Amino acid sequence: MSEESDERSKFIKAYTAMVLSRTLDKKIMSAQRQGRVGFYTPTMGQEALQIGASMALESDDLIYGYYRDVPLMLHRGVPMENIINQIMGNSADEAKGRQMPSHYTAKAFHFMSVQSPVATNLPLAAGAAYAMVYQKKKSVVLTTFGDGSTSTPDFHAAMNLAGVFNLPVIFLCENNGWAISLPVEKQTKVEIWTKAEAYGIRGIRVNGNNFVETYNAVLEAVKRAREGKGATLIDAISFRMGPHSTSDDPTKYRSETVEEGSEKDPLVVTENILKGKKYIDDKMIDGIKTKAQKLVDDKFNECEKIKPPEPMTAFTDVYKNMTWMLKEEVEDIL
Amino acid sequence: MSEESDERSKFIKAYTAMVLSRTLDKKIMSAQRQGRVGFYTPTMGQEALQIGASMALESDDLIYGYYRDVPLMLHRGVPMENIINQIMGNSADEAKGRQMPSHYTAKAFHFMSVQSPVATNLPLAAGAAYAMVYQKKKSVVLTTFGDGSTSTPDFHAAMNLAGVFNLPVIFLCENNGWAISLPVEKQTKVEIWTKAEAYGIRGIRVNGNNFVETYNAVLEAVKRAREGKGATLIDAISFRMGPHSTSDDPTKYRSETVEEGSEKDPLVVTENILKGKKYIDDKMIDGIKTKAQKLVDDKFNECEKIKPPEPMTAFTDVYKNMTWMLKEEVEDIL
Amino acid sequence: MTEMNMVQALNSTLDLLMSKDSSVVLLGEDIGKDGGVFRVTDGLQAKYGPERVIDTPLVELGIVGMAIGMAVNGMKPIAEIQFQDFIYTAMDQIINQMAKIRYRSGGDYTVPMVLRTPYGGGIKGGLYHSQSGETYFAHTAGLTVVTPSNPYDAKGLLLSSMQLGDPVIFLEPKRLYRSIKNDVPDGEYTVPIGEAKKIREGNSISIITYGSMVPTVLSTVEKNNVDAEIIDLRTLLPMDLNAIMDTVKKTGRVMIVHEAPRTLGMGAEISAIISERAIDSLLGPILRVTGPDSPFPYRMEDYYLPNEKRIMKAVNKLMTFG
Amino acid sequence: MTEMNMVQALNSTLDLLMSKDSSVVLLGEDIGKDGGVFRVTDGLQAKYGPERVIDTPLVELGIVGMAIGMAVNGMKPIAEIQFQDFIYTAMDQIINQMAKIRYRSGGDYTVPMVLRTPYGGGIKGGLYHSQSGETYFAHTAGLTVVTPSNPYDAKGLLLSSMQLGDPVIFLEPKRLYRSIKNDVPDGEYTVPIGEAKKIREGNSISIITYGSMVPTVLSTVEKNNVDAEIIDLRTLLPMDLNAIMDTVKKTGRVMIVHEAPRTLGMGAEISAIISERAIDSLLGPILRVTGPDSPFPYRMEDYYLPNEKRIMKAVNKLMTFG
Ligand SMILES: Cc1ncc(C[n+]2csc(CCOP(=O)(O)OP(=O)(O)O)c2C)c(N)n1
Ligand SMILES: Cc1ncc(C[n+]2csc(CCOP(=O)(O)OP(=O)(O)O)c2C)c(N)n1
Ligand SMILES: [Mg+2]
Ligand SMILES: [Mg+2]
Repeated sequence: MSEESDERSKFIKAYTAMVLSRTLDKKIMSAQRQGRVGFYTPTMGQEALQIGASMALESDDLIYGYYRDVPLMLHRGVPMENIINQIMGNSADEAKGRQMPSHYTAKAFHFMSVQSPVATNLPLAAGAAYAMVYQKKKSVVLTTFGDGSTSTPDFHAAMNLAGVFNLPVIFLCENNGWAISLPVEKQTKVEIWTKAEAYGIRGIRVNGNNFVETYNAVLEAVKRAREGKGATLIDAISFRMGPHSTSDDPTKYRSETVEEGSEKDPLVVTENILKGKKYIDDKMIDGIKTKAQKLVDDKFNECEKIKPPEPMTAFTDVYKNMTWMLKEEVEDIL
Repeated sequence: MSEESDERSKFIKAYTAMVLSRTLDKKIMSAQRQGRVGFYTPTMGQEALQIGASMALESDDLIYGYYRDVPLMLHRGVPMENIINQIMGNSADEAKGRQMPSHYTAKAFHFMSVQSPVATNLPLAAGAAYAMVYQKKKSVVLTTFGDGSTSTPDFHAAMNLAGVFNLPVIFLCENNGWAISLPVEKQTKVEIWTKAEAYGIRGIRVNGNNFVETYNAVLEAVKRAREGKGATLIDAISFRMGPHSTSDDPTKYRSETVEEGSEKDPLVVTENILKGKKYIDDKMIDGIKTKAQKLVDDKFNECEKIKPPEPMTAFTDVYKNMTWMLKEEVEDIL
Repeated sequence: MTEMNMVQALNSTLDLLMSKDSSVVLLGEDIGKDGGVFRVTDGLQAKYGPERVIDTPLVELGIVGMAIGMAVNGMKPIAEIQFQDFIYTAMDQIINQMAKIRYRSGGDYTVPMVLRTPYGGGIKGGLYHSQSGETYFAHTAGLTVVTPSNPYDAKGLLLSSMQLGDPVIFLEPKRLYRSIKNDVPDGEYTVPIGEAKKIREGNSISIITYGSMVPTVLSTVEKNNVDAEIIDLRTLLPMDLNAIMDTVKKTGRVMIVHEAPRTLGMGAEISAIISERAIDSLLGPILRVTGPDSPFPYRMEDYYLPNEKRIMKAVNKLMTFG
Repeated sequence: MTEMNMVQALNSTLDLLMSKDSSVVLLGEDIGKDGGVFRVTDGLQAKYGPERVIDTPLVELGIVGMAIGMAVNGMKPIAEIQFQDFIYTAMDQIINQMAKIRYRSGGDYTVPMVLRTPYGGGIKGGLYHSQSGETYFAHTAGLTVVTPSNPYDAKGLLLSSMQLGDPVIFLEPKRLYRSIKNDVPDGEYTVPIGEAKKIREGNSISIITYGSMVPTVLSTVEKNNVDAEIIDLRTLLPMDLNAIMDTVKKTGRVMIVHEAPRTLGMGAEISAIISERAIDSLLGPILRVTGPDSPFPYRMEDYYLPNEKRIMKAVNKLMTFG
């Protein structure tokens, strides 16, 4: 395959994942308003940077992600059912319906299960990276988090550990400008990429709405990490097009937003890039969108029919072997 | 008083406090070896930077210090008995014999009681600074900690809060090069003063063995803080001349040390500065040292005679009013 | 008197406290413009300004640590942790600073502050938005721990907490935020710290509970016509010893209901207090109906929370014991 | 068989584990060249190198978080927290990550690791070098909590912990580090997790204890010729229900001794377990001899720790009850 057609297929794959993700996002948001889904943290606005990042990874690289990483997962090949089943918390959910929506797990894709306390995945990513080096594996670790998460203890700990132990981690800050209602300017006085210097690791800023730019930045970071040159903090500037979550009312604190379909929408940015390269035209776009809509609708309907988990699954996997207390308690409950 | 004689008396006061502190330090160390004291973290090597800092403060500025701040306390005017009584944990101890040695409290001097978990005083210092601004007081807050403490969650939290809220805090890192057995090079990849940038606050490095340099740096930081220009991180480079504590055996991990009386000893550095300015001569030095030795010996002997706290004091001040549980427990104990 | 829910009661009490005393400030994540994710601080930043209703960066230990520093220096901060599940990042500040400053400074320094946080399940929050971690606080000497079960107590306990002079962990059962309305007096009053409330007289059995489980226990008892005395503890540290002893001696049959996990939940301490000093009065075992010793599940949360069925099973076991 | 103290037993067990399995690594503050402030890791960095005996920066949550990340990825880390008092800065990693990963990932990811830490008083450590915080861990589903009271058990429990496949909080009673010697087998053996040990037969009274208080209880009982059965729990989560029930049914008189504060200490749970299911067997109250509900004092530490006098007071109260 020629280099150009190689790029073309990569880019189309990226765009397709982006459309799929956007379509799914909107589907879940509307299903939530209809009471068919309990909760959700939309990803609209952050698609390009995530997919750019995913493009730069090998399939055995590890991901310690966060609750907005649907585009990344889809691009990586995680089946859409995995995501929908998690959101439904049904019996087909990889994590057995235990976690709140948006807390994904996809072990086959080396996507670690997501926790709620923000940035607490970062020290784990450092440990995972240590393990890769120790085991002489070539895998690197990508870990994602928001701008607000840079204020946490765990960010500080992980960045310093990555510096001191020269670990193959890519810290991808999905800087959407907000931590719920707090704008990033009130979160910290400086630009986030500059924080890398405090730990002796490399820091860069990219336009996160441009998947190519993000891809190149992450690729470079991955290369360095694999070569033993240590960690990189990537400050990928994007924006949160939607509310923080389905429980959030952004009109309380925020006036400007980015409209879907506007020039700033990363999907439009991506379309323009692909059109500029003549990789795609309006007809193809329509085709991709129509296909995506059908896929999402079908999958959603399928997954919605899956029955809830057995009650018992609420109480297994606490340990390898259930404690006598829990056995007793479960007997009382069921 | 002329400017010169003003400086002279300030410098002599500084030197006198330094000698006093060194003398006391050695007294306690030897008393510990004799079993007359339970534990101690010596301050040898960090006198100049602490006294330089103290010189720059007003009496109503607040101090959120750490377990090595004896020179600072002595210079500030905290009676030596306060320190010795704390170390003895006797009935005259301001904190009633409750804390391990080296955990001082001196409320009249706005010296907050010292905790053990390192750097956890820093967020309190940020809160104290917020209170000063809020109450329209002119006081600033000085908080001290070691180089190792910069890796903690609390350092990160406090620095960022100080940046975001533009707080009048001076973060004085008493960089003695070691955190018990870990050299600062393994603690973090960068020079500590550069970490200030990650929070949008001012960072500087000073030679902490030179009290004049430290004084000037802290003075400037205090001035800025009082003028509403925010916080400063001062990386005061010094060294730990002694062991980490009386429980520590530095021969396990460390080869070079700074000998007492060598050119690098901050006491000698200070003598040379004062001699250079003709503020002091060998005879005066002898006089100051002799007086210090007598004072330390006398105070130590006096304090050693003070009886231990009443057992009951182990259990008061948990709350304003003792809980019924504790009353019951104390009855059983006593 | 105004009829209000717990969110309204808390909101108006914060307003009252701030209007009376300028040393009262609020701090936390999203408490300003946003008014808090549960709207407890709604409108207060607009009224009192960003210096008094402080939106902090995302760092719980910073929120707690800053509040301590304020409290030590003449202010009366009320800090919010958005969900109790996220409080553990501030645990060292709570256990080693907040709880120990009065003691370790020989009484020189005190920490008059309130740390509010919503806790408990029933809102489909899964593992990380449903925890009932009261044990972690109630085991920590130096703290005072309260939890209201209704709007009236919420206001009264908050006003008392602010007068205490020591740090208070104020646990708000988020499931009851909007589900119960009370007549709440407009002015000041207190619900004394350390005093439980007998919310139902009864002779055959004593049910000791608190916070989020109070309505469940009450409705179960009424629906099933159980002759039960119900004690709402309201303060978890220190507990009301007399209230517990009185009811135990009266009925001789005791059960405890809470949604926190059983092992070392509050029920353990209540049980131990009783069998230490009133073993003679007991006509049966001391039973606990609690959350199980597992994390909190999302989809199956109804199985986690104590319910009528489980409470009645215990009631029946106790009543037929012997 | 070699006679050794607990520090030696732990040190040689770590050596054994590392020599057998290259996925075993140690991490913590000052554990390398310095050999740990209590010398438990002495000599191991020299033997296995700095990649396997890792001196970390001063950040407990980083130590725990990194260890979790390693454990999830095929390694078997043994992390050290220098003093249990400092573990609270890592509490969120412990409660919300370490304890919940198996559950929240549907069993996909597991955390086979050991978190060692010295705890307890008796070394003149004051507020911050003496705490017994076992409740904070034993209340947390997903964790396993063990504490040895002698060198033999220390080795056996550490070997078992490493085979468990789930995270273990390994609490080392620092007061006993060097004060007791045992014959310790040179090779591998296990002390099963969840099994208590009856360390003395007796008929009149049962004393349940663990860790640091075991020698005090034993010597008190022997010195005073009490016909007491003594149970050393060894595992605090999950406790050995059968061992507790057997002794309660045998003697009918129970007391619990630990140095952690009384309120919600382990004694509360033990007491509750008993009065839930063996109230009929009891001939008296269930008594607790524990540390008081206060921080740990420096100069007056002898007043804090349970001692012969207090244990005998409770024994006598129990024996004369009725
Ligand atoms: C430790 C912790 N504190 C508070 C929260 C509640 N919370 C959930 S998301 C969020 C904002 C996170 O902002 P950011 O890191 O920028 O990520 P974003 O949601 O914008 O993608 C907050 C405060 C949490 N999950 N964890
Ligand atoms: C949170 C915490 N972890 C561990 C310790 C144990 N400890 C006491 S002092 C110390 C080293 C501190 O080094 P540094 O901050 O450089 O201060 P220094 O002692 O060198 O003045 C350690 C690890 C502690 N006190 N607090
Ligand atoms: Mg954000
Ligand atoms: Mg140091």
